[in-house]
Amino acid sequence: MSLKITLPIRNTGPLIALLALVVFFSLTGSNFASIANLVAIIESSAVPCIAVVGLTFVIVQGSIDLSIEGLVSLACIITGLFVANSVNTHDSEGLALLLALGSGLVLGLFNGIVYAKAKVPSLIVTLGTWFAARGLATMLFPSMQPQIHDVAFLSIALNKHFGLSGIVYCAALIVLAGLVVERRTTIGRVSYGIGGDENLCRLGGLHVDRMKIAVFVFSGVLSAVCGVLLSAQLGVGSSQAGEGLLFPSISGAVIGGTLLSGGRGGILQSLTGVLILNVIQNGLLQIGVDPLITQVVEGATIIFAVIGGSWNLREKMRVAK
Amino acid sequence: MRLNELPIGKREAALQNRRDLKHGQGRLAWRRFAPALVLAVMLAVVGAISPGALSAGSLVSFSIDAAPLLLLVLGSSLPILLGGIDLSAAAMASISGVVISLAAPQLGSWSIPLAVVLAGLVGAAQGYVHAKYQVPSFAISLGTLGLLSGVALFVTKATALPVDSGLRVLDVLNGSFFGIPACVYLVAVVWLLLSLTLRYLRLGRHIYAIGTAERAARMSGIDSLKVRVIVFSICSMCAALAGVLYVSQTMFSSPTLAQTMLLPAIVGVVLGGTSISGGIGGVGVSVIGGISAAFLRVGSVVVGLPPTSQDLVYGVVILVAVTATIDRRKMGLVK
Amino acid sequence: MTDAVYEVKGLTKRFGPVTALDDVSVRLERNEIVGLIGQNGSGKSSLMKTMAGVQPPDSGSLILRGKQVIFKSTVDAASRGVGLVHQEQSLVPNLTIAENIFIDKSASFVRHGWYRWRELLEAARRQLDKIELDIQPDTLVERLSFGQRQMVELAKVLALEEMIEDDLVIMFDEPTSMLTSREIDDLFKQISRIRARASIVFISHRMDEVLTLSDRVYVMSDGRRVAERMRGKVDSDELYELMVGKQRSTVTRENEAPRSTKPRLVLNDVRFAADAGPFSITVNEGEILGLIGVQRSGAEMLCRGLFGIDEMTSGQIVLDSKPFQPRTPTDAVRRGVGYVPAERKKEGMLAGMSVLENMTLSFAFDYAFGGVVANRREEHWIATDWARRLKVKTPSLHEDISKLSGGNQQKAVLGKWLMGKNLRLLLLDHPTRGLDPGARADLFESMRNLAREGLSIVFVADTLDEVLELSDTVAVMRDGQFSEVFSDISRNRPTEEQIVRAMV
Amino acid sequence: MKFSLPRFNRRRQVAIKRVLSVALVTISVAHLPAVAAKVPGIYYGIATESSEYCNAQVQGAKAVADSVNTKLNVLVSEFQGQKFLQDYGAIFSAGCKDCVAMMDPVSNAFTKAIVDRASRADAKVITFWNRPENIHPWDTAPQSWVAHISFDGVDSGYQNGMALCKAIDGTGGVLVLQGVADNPPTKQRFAGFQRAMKECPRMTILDNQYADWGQTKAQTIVRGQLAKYGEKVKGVFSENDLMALGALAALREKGLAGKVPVTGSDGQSDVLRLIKSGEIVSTMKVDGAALGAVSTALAYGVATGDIDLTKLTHAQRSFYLKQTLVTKANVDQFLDKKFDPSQFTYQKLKGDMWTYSSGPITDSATK
Repeated sequence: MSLKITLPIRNTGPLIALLALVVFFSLTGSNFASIANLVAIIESSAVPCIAVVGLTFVIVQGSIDLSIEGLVSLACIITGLFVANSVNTHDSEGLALLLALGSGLVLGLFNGIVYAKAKVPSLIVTLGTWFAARGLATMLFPSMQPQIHDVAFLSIALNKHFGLSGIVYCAALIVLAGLVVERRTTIGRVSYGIGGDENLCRLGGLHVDRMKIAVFVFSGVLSAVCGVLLSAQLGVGSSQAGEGLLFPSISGAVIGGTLLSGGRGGILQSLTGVLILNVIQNGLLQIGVDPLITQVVEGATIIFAVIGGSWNLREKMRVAK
Repeated sequence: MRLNELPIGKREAALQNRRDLKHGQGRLAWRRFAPALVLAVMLAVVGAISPGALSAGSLVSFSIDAAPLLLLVLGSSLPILLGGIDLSAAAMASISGVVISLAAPQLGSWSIPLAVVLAGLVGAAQGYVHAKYQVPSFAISLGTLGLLSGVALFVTKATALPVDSGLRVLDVLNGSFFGIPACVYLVAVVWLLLSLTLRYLRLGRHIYAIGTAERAARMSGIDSLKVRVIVFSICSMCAALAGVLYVSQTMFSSPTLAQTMLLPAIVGVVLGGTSISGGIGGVGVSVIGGISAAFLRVGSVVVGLPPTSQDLVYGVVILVAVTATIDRRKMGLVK
Repeated sequence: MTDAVYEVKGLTKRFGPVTALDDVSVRLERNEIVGLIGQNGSGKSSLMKTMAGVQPPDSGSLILRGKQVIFKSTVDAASRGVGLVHQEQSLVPNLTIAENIFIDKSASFVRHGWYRWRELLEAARRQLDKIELDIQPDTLVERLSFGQRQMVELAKVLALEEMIEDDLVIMFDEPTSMLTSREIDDLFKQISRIRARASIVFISHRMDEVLTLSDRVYVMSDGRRVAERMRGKVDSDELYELMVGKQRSTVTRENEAPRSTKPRLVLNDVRFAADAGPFSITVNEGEILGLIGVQRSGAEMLCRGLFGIDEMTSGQIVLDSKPFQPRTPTDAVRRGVGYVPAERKKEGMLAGMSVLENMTLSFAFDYAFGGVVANRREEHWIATDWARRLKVKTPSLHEDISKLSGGNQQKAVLGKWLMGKNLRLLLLDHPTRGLDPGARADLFESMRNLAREGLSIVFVADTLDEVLELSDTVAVMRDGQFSEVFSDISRNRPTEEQIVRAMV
Repeated sequence: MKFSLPRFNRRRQVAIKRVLSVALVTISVAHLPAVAAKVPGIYYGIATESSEYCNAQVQGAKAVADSVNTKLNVLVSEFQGQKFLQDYGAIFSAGCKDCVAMMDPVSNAFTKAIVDRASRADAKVITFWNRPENIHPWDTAPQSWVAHISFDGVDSGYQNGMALCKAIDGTGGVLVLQGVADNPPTKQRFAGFQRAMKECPRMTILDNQYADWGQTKAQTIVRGQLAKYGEKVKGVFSENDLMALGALAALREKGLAGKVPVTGSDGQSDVLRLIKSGEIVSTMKVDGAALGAVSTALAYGVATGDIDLTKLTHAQRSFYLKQTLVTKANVDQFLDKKFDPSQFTYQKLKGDMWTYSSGPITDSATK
């Protein structure tokens, strides 16, 4: 029943677009459909998926969080510096996780408070935090890139269970948790309310500001998680790990049907979007187009994907910003 | 349609209008100057630390550097006024540069209008798809962004092409009149045209109306499809002009020439006090925001900030500036 | 006089310079229905909001069941059995009915932020059954019709029944202003049902409703309580005088000179997308065509179709003896057709923009230099003139339109169209919704004048009074068609019964 | 600054206070040393501070700067040519006669523009890596474009290619990871690799992608390619170390690390360690410190007049620095190599500036 409530039956466009892409690539790409490749796609999608879960809540509320890249990089370099590594003598996963996730939490909290209390557009707040976090990450970077030696930690990415790395399972777990939050908790449901009509929610006596802060914290922490996992995946602490994660996440959400105007879409839609993007990238690799036109095809596909995705939403007098 | 003789005279109405304006807007007055104030503070701080940065010479060179960014800012502020956004502007600037360098050998100076017109067409197409198929401008322009930068890479085989400086127009742009670089005049003209459009032409009114409440605007007979097409095409043409300036500076075109100007442009628009949600702001202020955005970055270098702290300062200053200056009353809900 | 359930003493509320409530005292006995009447801006709504905890009073005291109370929020008020059925609806569009019903209640099935959907939905189901509303409680509110939403509003308040043992206090803020007669009947049924265990305050513009329903009537006028009347001891004209301050404009109208017979708008078997039609009718220059019917009877569709919002599927329209095929509102406006929508806030006005900007939106460039460059002085002049003529009450034309009262907003929207130099046809969809009698009278007067000037008007009426008072021709609608057309009614006026029979 | 504006509320005061406090910090930063300096300033531009190679350059440059007790200002491009164009533009135009500037213009497109501005300000500038082949220091801005220094990308590509060839016993398909498409080093190193392929005919390119010098992107790409080619992948040729690490991470996931040879370029210390452990075959060690030191010393010398620009040959104004291919054989001598400022003093370098050179840049190379 709860499914029926929260899955908007109206907009299955993105899903169809995704399937279409998969079919297309399976037919054209020699071994796109091979298990190995699907695993590859899943592995590459895992981290963006985590990021987009947090982002979705923010977007559903009608705001935006640009600080992802910064937070990811920060968390990644922090992890690299505090687990056993090649540049210093630290060796404590606990401390590393604490500091990494802590950084995400603090900056997320900062985002939320400045946005909700000081009434600064989230776009600006998070833009600021983005650069600030990036600055911090560079400050933390030692003279050389820290190599992670902590085997136990690296095993998150390296040990395979049923062919999938721990990262994928983390992602799956987080997505499930996200879905539960989205559908069965006040934060999740009220986020939709806020996206729909904030004033009414206030009138209804809901703690709107708290909810706003909460989702930004959520997003911040999840970004940090991405950072930690990336450091495990790369085996190093990188202060640029986050680069190029923001736009895929946002576009994923948008393509999937989570409208930036808020109140629409949800985690599943966003995931669809992220998958669409990853499938395109991987698929183009598989059918082996000239690397120089990859971008062209990607761009074109995004356009058609969104058109196809919002096709059945079209109606006279509809407003799409 | 007249019911009977007018009960109020023109002059009387005008006078009343003046009174109303004084009475009504006075309270908001300082808000309009807030972005300028921010800029002033920056200038003051930088000037205090390294006076050389405000010497005529450096201002000239700064204005040359800022000019293309300003064009991007001016262009981008229109879609944002509509409540949308155009992420493809920077890429459009790059590819226009490429077009120029490719067409220059045959067309000479005519390659520049060609580039601008082409950009206009692409922009129009983008606006059309966006409005006609009701796709969020964010998504569609994201696609265009990829498309354009891809094409740019492909046609140039990913190399920086020299622009043989036979292009008289570029030479003119590089020159200067009365000690002020030519490109500054170009920006000024574009700025003037756009502000006048917003204030005195149908288009301008319609942009604000759509940005405020599109549904109601359409119900008042506004053709939002047309408006969007025009707006996005103008935005792209501004971007193309920015590309021209970039080329004129470097005498090279590279598929990634202006790539990194996407964010600064948007930051500029916002620093100028234009609200992301649309309907509030204008190019008049955007230009100031653009200058601030450009100056902030250069300034932090000139005053000798350690590079590690530059990103930090950049972020913090933007945050503080906007927090201090945005007009919350007019924005209603802050998203 | 002994056991007042809810009593307010010396209530005062200011918004900046404006005094919304000025030392108002009201009492509410057990199981009593108290009517509250007054013009827009007379303080009715602020009184209710204050009583329901939407806003705290500046001074004065609220005494609930003998104890003085201070409501922190509507939720707080609700938890003590004081509920308000809002005038502007309080439902969050993209949440489910169930959630909306319990959004402001600390209900057991949303504990520690965790939802228990099944229980929630069952509870909601019960509420909906109470008001015989047969919709799945997990439908999103945005999919509901206006009337249905109003009903959900009611359910939302009725849900208090289960939660509170004591008597409830339920307040209705103009619940009927946008309902069809049938929906109103349902509503009244509910009200009389719940009065068994609730005391009720009831606001309405419609004197008759108030008089039939309430045991006692308070009259408000600019922030003060100017009169109290017991049932039976009331003379509606006197009340009317108290609240409006002038005599009621009589519905009977003097015979007017026969108008030009030049056809302005001719419809020929016209059908519109949302299966409305076929419509065949002719509207002459300066003729007022009044459409009336129950909700969904197609009157709105006809207007929206003529304005190019709903697609025209067959037939042909002739406007000023030229074929007319509106695909978008833009086409319609270009041909001099204007439309005043029912949902003023969403479609009529641009909230956040000034009155001037709103009024000059469509036709400013009729006055522009060469039709291209705006002539700001001229348009301001014309706008000022119309604002005056339509009696738009605003501190200045540069005031944000959303700060005006409903009536003045409506006038401004009307003014937007009247700015047009060659406006031929004006479509008004429920123009009097949420207007107080004064504003309503002004609006009608201007409409009549405009018609006299040769403008043709098609309007969707809320009540019989309206059509009979205003129209030259009355078209009664039923299931998307004209069920009957009474023409030239200023001479041979149909009886209410005739019209109603054609409606249902 | 007008502090008495109408309705000037607290928040804004706070805001301005913050701005000022930032200002004060910067003042203190800006006025640190600058004692008895012979040149107005030394401005060294690097791509990013989160790169070992870049930091090494700064070390080298700093060593020289300290030896002539002049403050070294570091600029960062974040891989944005525009940024350098503006930043240096601002510095030059703020009055910069005879000040010293070294930078990698990020892309050919910006080289000439930056040089022009330098010459307008009569500053002394040295460029790295990116130079359009049709312009040279001596013909474009003889007085202020002191030199263009680079590392031989073709050679790097060639030697790594051969190393890879050896590692796969001369036969098999390899994956190629290129940098940012329009960077000269990208093309040069690839050209070098192709030359290696000529000499190693049975080594073929399975797939060739641009990973934009990035670790994460390289990992994603290689992951996909492994899925596509599986066993067929015999080796990975990566144009820099970061991408090599990314590729390695992808290989690890498949448990192929060490089995499928990977080559890099730059000589990051962590890559060196991996070479020792055998997971990476080879990398081209470029001596960032030397680059920083030599360029700074050369420009400084010219600025102070110790070196007469007009007497310098073309080979001395456009040359490669020495680089060495690191393989398991010689890795140890690099591993425990500590940076020693004393060998990078201006006085030391002034004499034998070009011993670090490995010869002039031939125009065909920068194609």
